[in-house]
Amino acid sequence: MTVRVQEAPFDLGAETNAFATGRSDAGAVVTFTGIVRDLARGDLDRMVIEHYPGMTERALEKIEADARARWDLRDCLIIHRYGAMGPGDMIMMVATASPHRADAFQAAEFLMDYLKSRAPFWKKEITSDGAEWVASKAEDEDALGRW
Amino acid sequence: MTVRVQEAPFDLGAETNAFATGRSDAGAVVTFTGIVRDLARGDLDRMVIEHYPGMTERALEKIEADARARWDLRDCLIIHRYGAMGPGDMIMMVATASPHRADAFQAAEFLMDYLKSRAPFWKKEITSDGAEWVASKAEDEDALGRW
Amino acid sequence: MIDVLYFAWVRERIGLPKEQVETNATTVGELVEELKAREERYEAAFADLSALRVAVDQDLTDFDAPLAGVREVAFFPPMTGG
Amino acid sequence: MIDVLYFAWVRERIGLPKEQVETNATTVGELVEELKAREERYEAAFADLSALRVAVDQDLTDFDAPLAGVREVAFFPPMTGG
Repeated sequence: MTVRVQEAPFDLGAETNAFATGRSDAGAVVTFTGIVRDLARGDLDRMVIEHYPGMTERALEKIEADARARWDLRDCLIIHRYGAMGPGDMIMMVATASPHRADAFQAAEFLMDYLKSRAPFWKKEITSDGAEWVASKAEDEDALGRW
Repeated sequence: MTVRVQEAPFDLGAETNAFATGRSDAGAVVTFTGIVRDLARGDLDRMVIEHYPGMTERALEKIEADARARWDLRDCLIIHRYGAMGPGDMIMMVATASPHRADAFQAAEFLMDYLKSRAPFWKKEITSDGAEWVASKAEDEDALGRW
Repeated sequence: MIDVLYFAWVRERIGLPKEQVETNATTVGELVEELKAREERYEAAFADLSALRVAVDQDLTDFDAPLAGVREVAFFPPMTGG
Repeated sequence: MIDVLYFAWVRERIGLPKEQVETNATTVGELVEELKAREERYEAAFADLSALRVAVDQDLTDFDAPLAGVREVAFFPPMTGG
């Protein structure tokens, strides 16, 4: 059960292998990875993520504890970066391990839904035209309704 | 869009990195990995997976094409092993990449549900007591009903 | 001549993975009846068709499927991959 | 004395990330009214409370939350992580 908030890049493959290797207590491992997308018009220079040190870790740990209370999880990992990133860079990942594939999938979706709307991160997109804070989506808030 | 059926182990981390790296066309990558679980009584010696060469690739390619028709996927990967494996070994993985996280999650679950019940693989568990073919679960067949 | 394939416990019960069968059966169900009439081990393997699945030319189908023009029929238990 | 923190465009609009505020406000809402009365930039940042979120001692809450015993209040737009 690990939560990491960091400026440095992480190695998705190494993290996934470390999480899943030799895990004979849990037949199902699910990962989600968020990647900086280029904008539709193709001119994203970089993305900057701001966060609220202290509250971020606290919020992620609460979300992770909620997921563990709801599903049969043998392990859980959340990594989220802050600072400047370019298109194609990995922003964050979650991983879940469970004896049941439905639990591993649902817990990973739950982690993502709550992380999106309840963990204090804010994205700013910087293009040649200037900088703009990304607006939250009603669908992200709505996604919480299903849990 | 890749389907691989192989006896050799695969490197989950390397496959995941190769799939996700630099993917600025799709902000969401989901992976599922199936791992050989030890039995409740802890005496699994090895698992042997039999398959139907020819039909296996055909079935997986159809499942993958169905997923691509239903969701906005930028890429899709299925790797499934056959032959002998021990507890903790990785059996298979799927990966999906989409601009939308809900699509990436749903497509990965769809691939798994269909792979479980429609791709010609059969598992045999070998313990000190002998060998037994794993019985299919009604819940796996039922899982198809939601799609 | 049709190639008939067996997998998993069906293969073990019948004792071979594949054989060529000369048949006049027009459906998979008729082919099963012919095989059952051959020997005890076929009778045992095909005793409960609800526990079996069938593929014709590598596509899943059911026991009503016609055999005209078919090259390959496979019998096996429900799949357990993933 | 309460530490008041601002993030994202709230921070940019007010022009600082953090300040200490001497206040007699008993709720977050009253604190917001005090801040708005100070200067135009606060008025601008807090113009539409439905576009803002608030955390008290690092837990998300709402504008009715009491301030008794509170050390830290943070204002920010809806989160956009992930």
